[in-house]
Order: sequence, then structure tokens, then C-alpha cells
Amino acid sequence: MSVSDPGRGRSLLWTALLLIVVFAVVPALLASAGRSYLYQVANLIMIFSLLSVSMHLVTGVAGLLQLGHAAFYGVGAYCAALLATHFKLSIGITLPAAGLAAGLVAFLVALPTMRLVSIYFAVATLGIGQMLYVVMLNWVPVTKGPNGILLFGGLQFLGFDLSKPAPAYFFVATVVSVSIYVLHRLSHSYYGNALRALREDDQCADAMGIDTARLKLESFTVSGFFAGVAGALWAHTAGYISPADFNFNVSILILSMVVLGGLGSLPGAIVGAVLLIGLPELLREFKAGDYRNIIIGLVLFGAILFLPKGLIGETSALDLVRRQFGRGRSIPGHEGGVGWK
Amino acid sequence: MSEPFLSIRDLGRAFGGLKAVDGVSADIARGELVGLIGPNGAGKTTLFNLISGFTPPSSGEVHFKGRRIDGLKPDEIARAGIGRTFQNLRIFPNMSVFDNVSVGAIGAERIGMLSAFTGRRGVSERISQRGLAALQAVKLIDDAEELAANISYGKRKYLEIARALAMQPDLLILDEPAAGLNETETKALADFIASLHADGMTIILVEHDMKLVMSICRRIIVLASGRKIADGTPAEVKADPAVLEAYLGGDDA
Amino acid sequence: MLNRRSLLSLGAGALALSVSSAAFAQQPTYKIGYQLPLTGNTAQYGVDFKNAAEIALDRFAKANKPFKVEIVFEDSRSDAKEGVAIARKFADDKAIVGVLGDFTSGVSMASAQVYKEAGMPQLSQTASHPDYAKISEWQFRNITTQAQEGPLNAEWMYALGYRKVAVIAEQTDWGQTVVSNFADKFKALGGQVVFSEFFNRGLADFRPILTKIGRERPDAIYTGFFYEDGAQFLKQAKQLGLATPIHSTSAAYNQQLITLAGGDSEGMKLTATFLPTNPAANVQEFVAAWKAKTGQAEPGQFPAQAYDAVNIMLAALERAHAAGNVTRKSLRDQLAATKDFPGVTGNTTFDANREPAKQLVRAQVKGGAFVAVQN
Amino acid sequence: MDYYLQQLVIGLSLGMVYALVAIGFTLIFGVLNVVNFAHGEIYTIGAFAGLLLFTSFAPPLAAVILIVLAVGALAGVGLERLAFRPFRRFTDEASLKSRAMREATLMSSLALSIVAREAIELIFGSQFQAVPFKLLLNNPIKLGPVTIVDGDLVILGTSALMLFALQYVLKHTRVGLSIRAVSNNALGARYVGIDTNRTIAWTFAVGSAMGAVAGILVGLYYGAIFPAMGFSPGIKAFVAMVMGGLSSIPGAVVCAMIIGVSEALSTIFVASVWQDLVAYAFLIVTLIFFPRGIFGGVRERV
Repeated sequence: MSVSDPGRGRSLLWTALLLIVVFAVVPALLASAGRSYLYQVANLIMIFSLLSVSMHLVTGVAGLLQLGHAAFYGVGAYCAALLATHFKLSIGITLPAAGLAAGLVAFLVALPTMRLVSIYFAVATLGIGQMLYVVMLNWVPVTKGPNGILLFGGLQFLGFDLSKPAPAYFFVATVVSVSIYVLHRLSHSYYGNALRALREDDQCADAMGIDTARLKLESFTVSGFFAGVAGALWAHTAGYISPADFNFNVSILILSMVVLGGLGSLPGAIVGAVLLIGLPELLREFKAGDYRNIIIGLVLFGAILFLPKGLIGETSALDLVRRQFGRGRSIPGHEGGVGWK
Repeated sequence: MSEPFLSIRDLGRAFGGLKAVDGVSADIARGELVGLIGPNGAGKTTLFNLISGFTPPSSGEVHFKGRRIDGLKPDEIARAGIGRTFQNLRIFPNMSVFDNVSVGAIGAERIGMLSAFTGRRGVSERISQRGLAALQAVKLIDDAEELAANISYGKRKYLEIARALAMQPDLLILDEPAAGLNETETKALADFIASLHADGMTIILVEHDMKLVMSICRRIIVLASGRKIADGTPAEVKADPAVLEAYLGGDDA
Repeated sequence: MLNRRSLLSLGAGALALSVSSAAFAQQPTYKIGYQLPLTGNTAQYGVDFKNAAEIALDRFAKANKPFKVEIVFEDSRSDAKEGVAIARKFADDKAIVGVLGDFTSGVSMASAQVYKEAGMPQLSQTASHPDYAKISEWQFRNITTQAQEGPLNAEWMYALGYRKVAVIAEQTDWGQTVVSNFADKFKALGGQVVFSEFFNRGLADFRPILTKIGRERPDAIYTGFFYEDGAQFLKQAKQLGLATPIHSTSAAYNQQLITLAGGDSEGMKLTATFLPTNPAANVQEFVAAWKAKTGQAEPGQFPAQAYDAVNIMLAALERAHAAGNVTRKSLRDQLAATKDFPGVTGNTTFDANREPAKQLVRAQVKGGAFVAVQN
Repeated sequence: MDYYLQQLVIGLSLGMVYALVAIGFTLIFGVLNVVNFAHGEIYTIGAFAGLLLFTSFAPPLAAVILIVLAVGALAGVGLERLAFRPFRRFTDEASLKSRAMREATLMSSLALSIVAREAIELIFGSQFQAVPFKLLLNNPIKLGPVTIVDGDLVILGTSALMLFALQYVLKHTRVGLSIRAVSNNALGARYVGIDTNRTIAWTFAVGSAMGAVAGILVGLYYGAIFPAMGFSPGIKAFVAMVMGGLSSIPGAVVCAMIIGVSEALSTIFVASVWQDLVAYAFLIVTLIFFPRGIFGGVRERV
């Protein structure tokens, strides 16, 4: 593929820019500010970016309104915390385990509910989220219920201690970047197009030979997996988790991020996370005090009113095909007839 | 060569007490272009839905390429090689024209999640090729990047057909493709369908526009009140008194 | 509204005062961080703490001490992720030598991870989780733990002749300790716990549980709730005609309980470390200042704990200043050395595990007020 | 036996509270197909408005209810104007009930509900408001082996009255007729000269007025009026509506009762902390067997 290919060039440029920002510019700024508080905010923004991007796959791309995402975040966090406290495992193991556990739970709860459509599916996810929350809160012998779980030992990876703010930042940034890249590939591919078809008109997608039930199940499971990964990151960076971190309001917060940035847009989901985590902290700096939450509500309202497509509109998978053949070029071996005889 | 291409045997479907489709049988050979006509409420769309699996039949069987397909889910039937369009134009409005068409190819290729990571080779390349070929066939290649919601009504009609073509189906079912088109557009569409047929595609066409059906179909099946009342060449059907009565009676009702 | 506005201006005034005095640069100013919920579902508690803290600070400022103190309040919404961010923020601010708060154990403990790492003394007025003070040598609290309160109530109720008791508490870390500490002692005494359950905080309807309790026909009910849930519980118990005596903990000790439940709260017994009717001078001074500042009735148990927590912090700061060395480390050591601090919640001494030992008194709702009782 | 009977009665009264909230919620959904996340806040506004009236003017209950109805209606119209109308760019059937419109209004109503709740909290504080005791609707009434309170009767009466009034309004008034028309076919309604915008505003007025009355009644019933009071009944009403099949008001009422009863009865078998689990498990099981709600097959929309 030639370098002059505009689609590929542009997307490479964006990726490079983003990586530079995440791994060089932001850490440099953070280091020069010398405030662990800012590291904390940055970590939180990244964790919630992963949560919103994982919800984006289900809600933005596949169009399944998900009202219980925080529960899978919680399942991941609890899995990581339990493994870390009972078996003294480090994040190298708890992180994938948390993802798998959350993915498995997502898969199991999705099995019976996949037949449901639109608002019925949404309210089923709400019910499942609430059920998981009630379990976290009340299954005292395992989750310690409202006592929550205290993780001692900080953030260890392959024998390295990453507990200090800067190493922790790089660890979280790496995990989140890789995860978001995977989710990006999923949503920005023909597989993503199949999910979009499901969102646009599931019956019609059926008529195209797309196994919509399988797609729903898969996207829900993958989304749960990455929410679980985010949960492990939170558990290990915060050092203490309790059910309150995973209640309905958190699901709504994540949904707001996805919608604020523009349903269907992955960069939008990230922007939404940056805004909804960053803004409250920014307002704290400006001593907005009691008016903080009202301002956030108004910003959310204004964004929906004035930016009906969100801050960033939906992106298409088209540059994929542009990348493959280049625009306007004739298709190799294609003579204008149709190839379906 | 005993098995016909598509074989509908005594197919029936009742909604409550109403028999929307009542014991319809028909065989369709590979490469045929069959018109399906009938007055409003004759059960044409229901018959389509029975064949494509959107409505499960209450009686009868459907065999396609030697395989029994009634009772299968719509996506399984689609993958067996039956592509369809919808009466009320169901494109994916918030996706680009190309992405719309790609969905047909995606379904036929049965891609899995891993395909998202294999890059440009393999299945993704095949999908791109199929999609672009289908777009070229309907001459929408210049609109590939346009949002489907933003193209004209006439183009959307072609888009829907292109999406079904990207499946590379063995049988194409078109549900009133000319609805809402003007005379010139209808003519162009007729030519296009005829060219598809000339390329070897097996097509069943439901249409209100008699002129269109009569001009391109060599065989016409007439439904009335859920029953097949005529099956033959345009000339035979036109001359059939049962057909005349059904249409006149239908006007009264 | 009025309240908050006056509060704000007061805070601004205090700020201006500290700024102007800093301009003279004669007296050093030390900063204390206070993280607490000022918005959200638990804001009422945080607002109480803030009022109590400002009363304590005001009193300190008038006492002509050789240094100034400024308290930085940050709103955590009782949300762990905000709490941790605040903790980082406090830890970053080199001028902050000690931290008060948070309200819930969950947020306190999540924040404690940061303070442990940063080496910042943290004194919570309400964190009740059994493991809170075990996190590190930097965590302190000024709350009667249930390890102390539970057995005391068990003995009291056993002495009243109750043998079959139902226990119910909120489903929080604190509620868990309410039930376990009481039940262990009560069973050890030879009593019987015939019913033991938890409820989710903010439960609107207690009647299903009350009906269930009623069926067990206990001699008495021991409860672990805060005043709002408590008021609902008492009202609905009365509705259902449940006449079983009800005992509770110091957490229910708030005049608001009587305001909300009215006559239905009559007769409820509880233990507390703070009684506004206590004639001691410091108690009366606090009660008067509270009434003047908030325009409310007498302060409850929690504001009193917050008031004491702030004063304990200030006293430790004073000792550190006198020793000529105010750092986070020295402040921690001075906090740990707190002995017989005369507060409105009784004398406070931190033991080796940085837990306070408190003197509990028995009280009962009589004639629309909490009064001290012997049994 | 008495014990089970008592739990059943409690469950029914719990269900009635949910039903009271669900009626207005379902009416609005039935017409627009949108989830109004701010319905819980309308409920809270109704409770606070009623309480303010009581404490400042001490009018009789009936007068308060009338004024709260008006306050709720106004709040509903305001809500519709701010959070719903701006997203209705075209008034044809497709865009009225389009996905984009549903998503946008879901979020806009959520955003407004945050603003409203925070504003109430800023003004009144987040604690329970003290409700004068003589107003409380919790005086026990013994009925043989079971005990109910006068509030149960008031809520039952109000729910029944609301249902009948609503049926009357829908079937026998011009406004009701246009509401039904817009609900069934917005475009058709427009063709026959019905002002869609005005009809939708009316729907919000009626639905929100009912929500507001529910707020003050339940507030007096439990003696618990606080800014976050709308959250829990709001969710339960939402669940009841979906279980009931989205646009069937009687269906939502029945399902609200089912939820209430299952919550109360579940405490017989498990600790009460699990009662939410039972209620939601019930929801999931219902949806598995009735993917479109129990009463979803009913074509009549409102």
C-alpha cells in the first residue's frame, strides 16, 4: 500500500498523535505539575474511557441500550480484588481473570435476554445490573458485602512495583490503550458494520444473513470483558472497593459519556469520559462548590440540545475499504459484470 | 435432476381466523424471473415472509436447492442463498452507502469477531470486493461515502437491491421495487432487473405495476385471498377469467 | 438556603481573615484538609460536619493562639472515586499537614490508601469499619466502635430482663458490626437472638421486616440505623401496632429523629457519648454555638464527633507547634499521643491501634427529648 | 396465616405506590414512545410543592391536591418544552418515534432530572423534610387480623380515581381523543387537523400532574420527603411499565402490584436485603417468557 493513500495516512497520523499525547505529552505535563492528584484524575479518566468505549460497542455500535454496565465493571473489580487478597496474585493475572469473569457473567446473563429488543432489552440490562449490585452488596461471605475489600500490596506487575503515580499511570495507559485499540478494531471493521446493521434494523440484518442473536451475545460479552478489565484497574489503583462504586448511577454516568460524545462514535466516547470526569474536578478547582452538579447537568443538557450528533459524529468503516483499494480505482479483475452467477 | 430449485408445497399461514396464505404450491426453476401479482391483501408479502423465514408457516414446506428451509431462522435462510428486499424500503439510514452494501456480503461470509484483526487480507478483502462490485452494478459507486439517509429515494431503491446482491444470492426476492418511482425510473429499474436476470440470477418479483411485470417476466403467478389462482405466461394470465374477477372483485372490496 | 449563604459568607470571611493575617507574616498558618459529602444523598451529614468544624475553628481563632489554622473543605459526594482524587489533592498540597474525614467508611478507606502512601495523618469522625484504623499508622478515628457499644447494650438489655431479642441493622460495614458485636455478647450472656437481618439504607418500607419481626415475638428489638431510617422504622412499627421496646446505638442520636418520628419515637432507648443536656461547660458552649450558627435544635451525636475530631486535631497541632516542628509526621505522632482529651463526646485517648475509647451514657426519648436514664 | 395475609396486604399497598407513579409514566411513554427520566423528579417536585403549601398556608388536603395537580401539569409542560420539543424537528410518525429522538430525549430528560434534583437539594438540603404529624397518612386501621393505614385507602382511592378519570378523559374529551390519535398515528392525526405539539404538551401535563400527586401522597404516606425520593419508585415504575407491555396503563398497574407483592412476600423466605433481587429476577423471568411484556399484545395504546 502506498504512503499516499489518504485514508491510511490520516488514520496512522491520528494514532501516532494520540499515542504521543497519552504516553509523552500528558505524562510530561503531569510530571512538571508534580501533583499526584492530577495523576489520579488522569487514571480515572482513562479507566472511565475504557468503560465508555466498551459500552460504546454495545450501545453506540450495536444499538443495544445498556443500563447495567457498572455491574460488569464491579464483577471485574471484585474478581481482581478477591484473587489479589486470597491468593496474593498480582495484576498480571488478576487483570485477564477479571476480564474473563466479567465476560463470562455477561455471556451468561445475555443468553436468556438476547431475544429481547429495544426498551425491553434495556430494562433487562437494568434488572441484571441491579441484581448483580444486590449480590455484591449482600453476599457477605464472599464479597464482604458493604465492608468492601481492601487490597494490600499495591500495583505489582511482573515483579515490578508500579504503585507510585507515574508508573501506575503508564501501566493504566498501556492497558487502556491496548483495550481501546481492540475495541476500535472491532467497531471499525466489517464486524462493526454487522453490529451497526443490528442497530439500524435487526430484522433487515437478519435478511442479510447476519446471525443477530450471536452478534448480540458476542458484543455484550466483549463489552463485559473490557468493563471487567477496567474494574481490575480500579481495584488495583484505588486499593479499596465497595459496592457503592458500581451502582446504577455509575451505569448512568457511563451512558452519559457515550451519548455526550455522540452515539456510535468511539472518539466521542473518550471525549465524553474526559469531560464527565474532568469537568467535576475542574469545577472543584474553581470552587464551584454546591453548583458543581447543576453545572454538569446543564452541560449535559446543552450538549444534547445543541449537538444532536454528540460532540463527535459517528465514524464510518469506509476508510477501511479506501485503504484496501484506494478511492476511484478500478477493482482488480473486475470487468463491470456482476460476480454472483 | 428431480429436485426443482425452489419448491413451495402447500404452504399456508393463518393469523387468528384469517388465512393469509392458503395452500400455495409452486416450483421455480433456476434462472427464472417470476412475477407475483395479486390484489391488495392477496397474501403476496406474507408469502415472501414465509419463504424468507420472517413468518413461520402454519402448514406446508419450502425446499430450496434440495434442502428443506421452512422453520429455519431468517438469517439461516438468507445464508442458504435467498436475498430479499423489503416493501417499505429498509436501508440502514445512519450508515454510508458502502457500509450498507457491505452488510450483505458480511452476512454471506459469516464473519466472526477475529476478522476484525486480520487486516486487509482474507475475508475482509472478499467483502470489500463484493460490496464494490454490487455498488458498481447499481451505479452507486460515486455515492459510496454518502450517508444512506442523504441519497435520493430512487437511489435508495437501488441501494437496497445492491445490498441483497452483495450477498451473492442464488435467489433474489424483490418486494415491490418500483413502488414510488416515476415512469422513467420504473423503466430503468425494469431494464436493470432484466439485466440481472440475463446474467443468470433467479428472481421472484412482487409488483403492483402490471406494466413492469408484464414487460419483463415470462411467468406470472397470481394470488388472491391467499390462494394461487393462476400461473402461466403473461398472455395466459391476462386471459384468465379468474384473474379478471379477482382484480375486479378486489376493487369492490 | 439562608443557612448555606450565611455559611458561605462566614467561610469567605474566615478566608479573608487568614489571608490578611498572613500578610503580616507574623504567625504561621497551617492547613488542614476536610473531605466530606457536601452534595448528594448524604450531604446532610457533611453539612453538619462543616458547621461543627467551623464552630471549632472559630473558637480556636478567638483563643489567641500563636498560629493560624485554615481548613480546606472538599466535597466528596460520598463517592470513592472523588474521595481518592481529593486525597491526592490534599497529599499534593505541602501546606496541608493533616486531614479530617471522610463520612462513610468506604470513601474514608479508599482515601486512606493515598494517605498511607503519602504519610498524611487522617482523622475520621465517623469511619466505623473494623479495618479502617488497621490500614496504617496514619489512620485515626473519633467514633465509638461497636466493639465497645455493642456489648454495653447487650448487658443493658440483658439486665432489663430481655432474653429473646431481634436485631436489625442497615446493610453497611457499620451495620454489620452493630449486629455481630451485640449478638456475640448477648448470646454469651445467655440471651437468645431470635431474628437477625439487615436492610438497605434508604428503604422506604420497613413493614415487611417489621411484620416478620413481630412474628418472632421478641422481648425487645436492637437496631442499628441512622436517624432517617430510624424515623421510618419507628413510625411504621407504631403503625403495625408493634409495642416491643426498641433499643438503638449512638448513631441514631439526633434531634431530627424525634422531629421526624414524633411521638412514635417515645420510649426508644439508646447509648450515646454526647448529651446536649450535659451541664459541662464545653458541652453547653458547643450547643449554644451550634444553635446560634445553624438555627437548628441541639446537635446530634455525629456533629459532636466531628467537633471533637477537629478539636483533637487542633490540640495535636498546638502541641506540635509548641515542640517547634509541625510536619505531617509530627502531627501524626502528636495525634497518637492524644490522652484524655476533654471533648463534648467525653474524654478521648487513642490506644496503640489509634482507636478511641469512649465513655457511653444511657439515654431515652422522653417527652420529645433525649434524656439520660439509669436503665 | 395472619402473617402471610399481613405481608400480602403490605405488598399490595407497596404495589399501589409503584402503580401511582407508573400511571403517568406509562401515559407519556404510550404517546411518544420515549422514556421520561425526569418523571421521578416531577414526583419529587409534587411532594415538595405540597409540603410547602401545607407548612405555609395549611389548606385542606383536597385543595393541596388540586394545587399540586396544577404544579405538576406546569412542570410537565415545562419539561416537554425544554427536553422533548426541541428534538421533535419533524412531526411525522417516523421521526416522532425515531431512535434518534428516543435517545436524545432520554438523555435530555436525564440531564434535566439531574439539574432539578440538585436544585431541590441546594434549596432544601438533602435530608428528610419534617412533615407535620397531623398530615401524615399513616393512622392504623385494624381489619380483622391485618392492619392497614388510612393512607392505603387514600392511595387506593386516588389510583382508582386516576384510572377512571384517565379513561374518561381519553375516551370522552377532545384532548383525550387527540392524545389517542397521536399515540396511534401521529401523522394521521396531523392530517385530520390535530395540533401534535399541543397534544403532546397536554399528555405531559396530564401525566406529570398524576406524577406530582403521587409524590405528595406517597410523601405523606411515608412521611419521607427528600430530594432523592423519586429515584426508587421511578425505577420500579419503569420496570412495571415494561413488564406491562410499555403502553398499557392497566398492564403497568397490575405489574406494579405484582412487583410490590413479590417484594413483600419474598421477605417471608429470604432476608429483606434480597427483596430487590427477587423483584428484578421476576422482571427477567417475565421478559424471557413474555418478550414484549405481559400485556404487550394489546393493540390499544392508551
